[in-house]
Amino acid sequence: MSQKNRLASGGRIDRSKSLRFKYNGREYQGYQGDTLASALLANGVDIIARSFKYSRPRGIVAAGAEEPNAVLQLGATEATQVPNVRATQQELFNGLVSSATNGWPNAEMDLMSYVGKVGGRMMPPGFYYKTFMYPQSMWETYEKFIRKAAGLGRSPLENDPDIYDKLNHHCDVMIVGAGPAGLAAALVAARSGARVILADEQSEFGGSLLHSGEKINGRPAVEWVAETVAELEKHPEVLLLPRSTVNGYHDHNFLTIHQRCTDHIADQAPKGQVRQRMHRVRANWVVLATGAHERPLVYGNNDVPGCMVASAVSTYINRYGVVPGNELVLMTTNDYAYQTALDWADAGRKVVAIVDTRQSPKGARIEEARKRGLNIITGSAVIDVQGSKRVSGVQVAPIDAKGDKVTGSVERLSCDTVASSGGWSPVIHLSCHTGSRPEWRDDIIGFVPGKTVQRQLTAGGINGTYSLRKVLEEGATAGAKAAESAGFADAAKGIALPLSEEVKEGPAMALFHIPHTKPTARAPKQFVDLQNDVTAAGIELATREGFESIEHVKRYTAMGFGTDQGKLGNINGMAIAAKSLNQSIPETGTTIFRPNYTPITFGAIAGRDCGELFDIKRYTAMHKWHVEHGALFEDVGQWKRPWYFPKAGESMQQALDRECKATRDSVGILDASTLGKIDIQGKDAREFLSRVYTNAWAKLGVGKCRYGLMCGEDGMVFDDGVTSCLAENHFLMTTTSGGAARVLEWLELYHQTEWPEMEVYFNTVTDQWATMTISGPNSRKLLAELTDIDLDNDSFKFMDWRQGKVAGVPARIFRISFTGELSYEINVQANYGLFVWEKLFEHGAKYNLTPYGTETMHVLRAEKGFIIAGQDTDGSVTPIDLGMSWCVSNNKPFSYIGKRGMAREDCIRTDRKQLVGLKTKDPKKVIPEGSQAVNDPKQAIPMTMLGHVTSSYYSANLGHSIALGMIRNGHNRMGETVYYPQADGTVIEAEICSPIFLDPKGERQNV
Amino acid sequence: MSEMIAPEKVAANADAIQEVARMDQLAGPAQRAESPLHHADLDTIAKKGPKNGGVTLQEHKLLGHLVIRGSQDNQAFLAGAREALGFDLPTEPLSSVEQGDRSVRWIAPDEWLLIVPGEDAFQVEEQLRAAMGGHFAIVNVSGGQTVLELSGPDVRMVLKKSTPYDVHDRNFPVGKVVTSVFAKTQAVIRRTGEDRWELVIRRSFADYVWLWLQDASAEFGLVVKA
Amino acid sequence: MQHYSGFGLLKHALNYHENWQRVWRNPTPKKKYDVIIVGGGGHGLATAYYLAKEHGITNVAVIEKGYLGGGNTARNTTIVRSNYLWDEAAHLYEHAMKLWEGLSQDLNYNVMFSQRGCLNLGHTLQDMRDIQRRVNANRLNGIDGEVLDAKQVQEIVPILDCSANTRFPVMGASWQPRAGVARHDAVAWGFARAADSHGVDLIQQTEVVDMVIEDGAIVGVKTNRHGVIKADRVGCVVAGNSGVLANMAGFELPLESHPLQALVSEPIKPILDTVVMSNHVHGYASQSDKGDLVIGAGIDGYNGYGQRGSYPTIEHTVAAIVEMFPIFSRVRMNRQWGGIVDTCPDACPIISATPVENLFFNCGWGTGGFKATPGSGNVFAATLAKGEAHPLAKPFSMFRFHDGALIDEHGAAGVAH
Amino acid sequence: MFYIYCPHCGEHREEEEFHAKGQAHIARPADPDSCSDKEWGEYLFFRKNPRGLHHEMWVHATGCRKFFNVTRDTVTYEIKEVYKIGERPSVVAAGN
Repeated sequence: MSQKNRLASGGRIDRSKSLRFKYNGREYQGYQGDTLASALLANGVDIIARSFKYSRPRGIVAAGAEEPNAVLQLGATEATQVPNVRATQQELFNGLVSSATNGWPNAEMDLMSYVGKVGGRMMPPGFYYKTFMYPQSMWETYEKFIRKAAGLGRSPLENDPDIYDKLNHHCDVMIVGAGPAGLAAALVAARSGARVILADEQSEFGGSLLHSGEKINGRPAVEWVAETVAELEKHPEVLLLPRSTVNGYHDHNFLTIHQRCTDHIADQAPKGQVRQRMHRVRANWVVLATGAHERPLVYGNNDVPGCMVASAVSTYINRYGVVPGNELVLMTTNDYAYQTALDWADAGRKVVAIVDTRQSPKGARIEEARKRGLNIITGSAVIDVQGSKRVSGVQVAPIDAKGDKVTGSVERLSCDTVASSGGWSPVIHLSCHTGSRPEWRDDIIGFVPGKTVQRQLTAGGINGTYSLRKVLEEGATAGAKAAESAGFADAAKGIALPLSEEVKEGPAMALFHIPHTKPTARAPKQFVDLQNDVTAAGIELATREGFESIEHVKRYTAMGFGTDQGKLGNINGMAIAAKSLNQSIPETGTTIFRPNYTPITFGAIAGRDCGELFDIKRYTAMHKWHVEHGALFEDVGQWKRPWYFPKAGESMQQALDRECKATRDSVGILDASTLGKIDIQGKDAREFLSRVYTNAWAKLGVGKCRYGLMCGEDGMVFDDGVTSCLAENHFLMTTTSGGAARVLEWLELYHQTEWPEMEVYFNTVTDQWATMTISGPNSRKLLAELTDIDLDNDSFKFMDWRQGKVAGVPARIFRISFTGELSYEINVQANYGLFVWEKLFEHGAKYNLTPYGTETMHVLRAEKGFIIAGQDTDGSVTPIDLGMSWCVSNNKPFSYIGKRGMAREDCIRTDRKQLVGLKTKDPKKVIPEGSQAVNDPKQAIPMTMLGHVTSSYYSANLGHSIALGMIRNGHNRMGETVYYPQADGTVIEAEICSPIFLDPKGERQNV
Repeated sequence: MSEMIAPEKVAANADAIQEVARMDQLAGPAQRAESPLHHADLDTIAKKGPKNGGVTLQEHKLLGHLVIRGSQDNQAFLAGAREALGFDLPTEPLSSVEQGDRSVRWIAPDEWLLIVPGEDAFQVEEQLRAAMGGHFAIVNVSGGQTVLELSGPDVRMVLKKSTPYDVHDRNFPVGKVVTSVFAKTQAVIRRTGEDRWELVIRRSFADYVWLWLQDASAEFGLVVKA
Repeated sequence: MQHYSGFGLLKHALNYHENWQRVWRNPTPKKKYDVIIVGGGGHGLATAYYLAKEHGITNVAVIEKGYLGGGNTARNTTIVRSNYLWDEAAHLYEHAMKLWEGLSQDLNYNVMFSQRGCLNLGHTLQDMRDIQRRVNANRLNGIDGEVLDAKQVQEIVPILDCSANTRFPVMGASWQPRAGVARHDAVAWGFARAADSHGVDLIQQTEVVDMVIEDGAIVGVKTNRHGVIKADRVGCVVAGNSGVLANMAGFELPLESHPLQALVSEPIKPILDTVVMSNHVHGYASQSDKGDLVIGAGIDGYNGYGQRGSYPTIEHTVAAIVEMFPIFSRVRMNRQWGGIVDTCPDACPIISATPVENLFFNCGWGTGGFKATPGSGNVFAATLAKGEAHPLAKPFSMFRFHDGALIDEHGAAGVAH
Repeated sequence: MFYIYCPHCGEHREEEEFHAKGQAHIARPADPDSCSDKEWGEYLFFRKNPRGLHHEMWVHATGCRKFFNVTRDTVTYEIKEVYKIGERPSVVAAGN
């Protein structure tokens, strides 16, 4: 099919570069410089969608971000599918593949439209809420059908092959929109030397100047645009971002810009190139020069393909060399739109009539139209459109001066295109994002940005300023003010304002909804929000039903909730609601826009923070060894910790049994480097420890270690670990692996805010030390082969630490034990970690030195009844609940953190849940962790639960299962039986016992 | 250099209780030391990888890193630092001083990061301790972090991808040092030359930073220097 | 009240929908009411409805400073579930769940409660322990729940990335089949319409600017548009603004109001039939009947009444969604917004008497209020009617923050929802 | 996203470097043991939570690790003042 609507010349397209593309399986041609929409229009494609609710055929109505209908599916392959691409914003490229998103079998011949035609009347706003209720059980069946109609485009089913990126920026002046106001602002700001970012959603800078045909400094405006852009490109501190939408304006002048780097060639882009980039901008000052969107009028059957916004028609003609029809009827409430009729006539096609809703309009453009002999019908309106898949004619009727009713007889005019203009709505979206409420202005018939606390200026159309001369002036002034305020004095000096002629315009009429001879409810459908099929009748119905707040109206009718966010419809909808409620628009409310200005790809927001880089993997110095020795890993916070080291053919349980036995029988080794470590220096270090731990620290001698529990002010355990006295004023604290950062911040909080007079410094040394724990009866023998330290039990006792060398590397060795065995925790500077680890294995072979991971560590410590904070505690457990009153000192002079909390009424109840040991009646049966205890498993549901199993394992050393768990009043129920009902209906019986299953006297660690 | 002070010995000396534990953590050449990026084998990449690109990465490994803590109101501390180092600790926020093979970075009003050749760490620590008075702390973190140097015309772009901090000339002159967000972790970022920047990162995060830098500089070409 | 039905709809269609009744009146307030409910969100309206329906107290006003259901009711991600950990919370939310299950019929208003099930994913061993613990507790409390392994999760949600090479592979999930989503606005409107039909006065665009307290007891509220309106009892159900009203009454609450953000994608063809939540990766999503992916973001750390939060929170959430559902990378985010959530230190609500006699508060629902709407209203209505806490509400007294009997639901409430 | 002046680093930094730490100026009771449960509970949990001017604590977590105070409007999110721990605010809400 030839490009029947393409003009032979004119526009900014390159007719020498022909591009082939597909829409709904058919091949078409367009030119470089086209959008998908202009190319479709050039080819005479009328129907590009079926409407959401009524399945009515829809065509392209606008030329930019405000387009509600032309929302297409894009992509040549499954992986490069993009749902919901706005054809008016998609640049055409060779090989583009697109299709309509609704309609069966296709948008052209949609069978659902019969349902829409017949059932449409059954679907007023809120009809879902009024029906599908009975019987109750049927809703999910009804819903299946409702869901069939959901959605526009579809998600790809394959993973995204493209990459996305983020860039952070700081600038003095951020200018949003590169139309006349934005360019003028940028020019002035740039010349001051300020750091300027200028972003525009379109592929070219210039905004309305690209199609308006206006003049600046006596020459075509596009020449001024080219010169200005050329100069801006030369300024080193200016960043120009075309194809970049400022989608969000956040607090303290933070803006996000969505740049489409390869969307204009989409799946034809070379591999490895960034598809889209988010710019995160912190601006000192912001200039919003976002312009305005033309409002269509609301009239009967105004959704028939061929009904368009007036300025869009001009844009297609002047920018793309496309006349989207043959015979035009223009309906307008204002002078400016006459330009569309003039452009249409200039393109050599027939202007059937200009229907002006005003009784006696006067202005320069009107004069021009009259001069050209165009048929102007004043005091009238297009009240209805004829045609189904394309406009075939209109009904024109005289209306009263207020536009409330039809006052005379209806005349039919034949035409194929209806352009309408109800005036302009400033693009205030961004200014709303930071919480500023727009203000209504009667003189411009629109909302403008309201008060703001941001360092924000506005220029041009966003202020309701539409004369080019004034737009340029406002732009230059805003650019100068922004630069000056950002510290570039005299920015305004010597700037020659670009000049443009003033065009005389008469006043516009505040008209939104065209009356019909019938009441709205009985008139042909008059669409307000095309994407959501919201009609004037729907809005009136909503207000009649009592939805009087504009927010209610919007929610009840879904107006403005589409992907266009009501850019065309919202103001019309508000006006209709206001009229129906007999109040003014500002009384009815305002319209608050949220980010995004236009939709933003999830991938772009995620940037590189997905896949391998989704979250940090922290490794210890010995990680490589673990990998090479077949470890499986457990995620502990961000750490990758060896979980267990299975040998070929071993099950997990077999590996654990082997690791556990080897440790208890000979010697095992654990990489404990992930434990948090905090270096504490200062003369008040000891006192500080006394305040943050629940137990006593006053008498811990140099060379000694002690276990400590840390509570919040509420008395609940939140971390634990061993702290060693390195010297009188020097301690090394260890924390849980996941709790290190939190504990350090906790210590700093108290030091900086409560006790700043205390002389103490805290520094993290988690990463400084590689920590390897050898544990088991042979650990001394093994270590003795490698160290100069006297390991004799009398000189190096349990809970002592010593400094010396291990394998020739300076080391601190802590004789502490989390397994209950004779244990040494060797700390060396992490650079030597792997070296020492390997030396231990060189010497350890004869002792069957066995590496073990977190799982074996858990079993071994559970055999001893040692808790793991975060597993056996959950933020609701006091040290007393844990049976660890031995670790609570109430004789300390200072009321340490947690002491008062523990003494609250609920915390001293005797029937609290308490940590106990659990021994199953069937020794082989391991109670699943998380099982809930009951006294009587036969009781009715809901059962009275006593507490859950926190840790549970099979102990190869003991030959039976062991568990720790919370039991209400458990400390007083030793020897009693509790029951654990399982999901499969079985019940596991267990006896409450001491949590210390092995070596209750602690002899093994003292040998 | 490898003298060790066992706690016993100190405790036994009742007249001068050793207030803090001192320890030369360095072993001899027979004991293999591995920097945090050892596993990435940057040397091989340097040999076999690309020689041209917009970003050059070099790990300055196994240096001596000392965290120095003290109050700027404590003259004995400041004067001691001057005496031991031969220059003042920079008290201007976000500034750094580099003299010879020693460099010190302002981290916080009471915290500095001193980097010296690896073998000097203990000696410098001892000198500082000897010279400083009042309440202060020194912590050897040489094993816990490493220094990455990024250079080349596109480093600034890589930084802009990685940190929300403003790395523009006007805000980040040579010599300035900031601790900020770096990708999902953090780094002490110092500008050491026109197109040269230094990152100090923590050991356990080093592999992540290495992955990140490879990814972020891919479009400019990454050259690894041994 | 005009009865809604498919037949009625047809009848009205023949009359061009010109004869629909108002859903609620727009009354001038009386001088005095038996009960004033401050706050016309879902919870407040439900309270009014149950006061009238179950306790016969119809001389009730709901005073709303904006429009009905315009706060968090209109801003949440509409998830309904009852799989809470602790007995107290589980019983309360399950009470709500049972009411949800007949709500459309009870209100004669289709709230579109769709029990499409909810998965709470586990990615670490501790996650799985927590899931086991919670599901076991749920089952013994009579709440449906199952623990699934990764393979079963994959069967329910084929588009979820359950592969082993993700940063935090899916190890399993808890599954509550009765959980689901509901149409948030309809919940507020349905309760409002039903309450109005019982004679409750719904007073919109009216802000309470002070509390009238005499001898330690509340006797009325002062409003900006209608002066003082008296009442025997006052119940405040104002979510994020609870602290402001408490301050008017002269006390503080154990609450902080934080921004909580949410976002939706553009509408896409149905592809996600259940609710999928992950505490660890920190994202959750469902798909609405319109086709939008409805996604909740995390809570911002600072206090905020601005109904907006910080952008990095959105970035983290979206990254989590892309991590969980890599195929959504090319789908686009349409809108984002924020609510003001009143968070309690233990992530459980306050349904409570206060230091002021006859003044009651229902607040602190934090990120989890929507799912409780009917239950919350139901027990608060009983509390207001009797002047003492409903048995299910008893554990949720604000005074638990004095004696320490907290109900720590941070695990179950881990991500905002 | 906020842009917060760190009084220790002497310049504005992105919010990503900070953690919000709740209401400022909550002093730990000098003698916790003599507090009633009510007093202790109020110290622990009860907060002003104002709509409007709020004095709150932040920590420059990814930076100098120092805590400091911020006076911020919780509706507009405007930061009115930043001051160090131990200092008193000069911008306060009427009636405070």
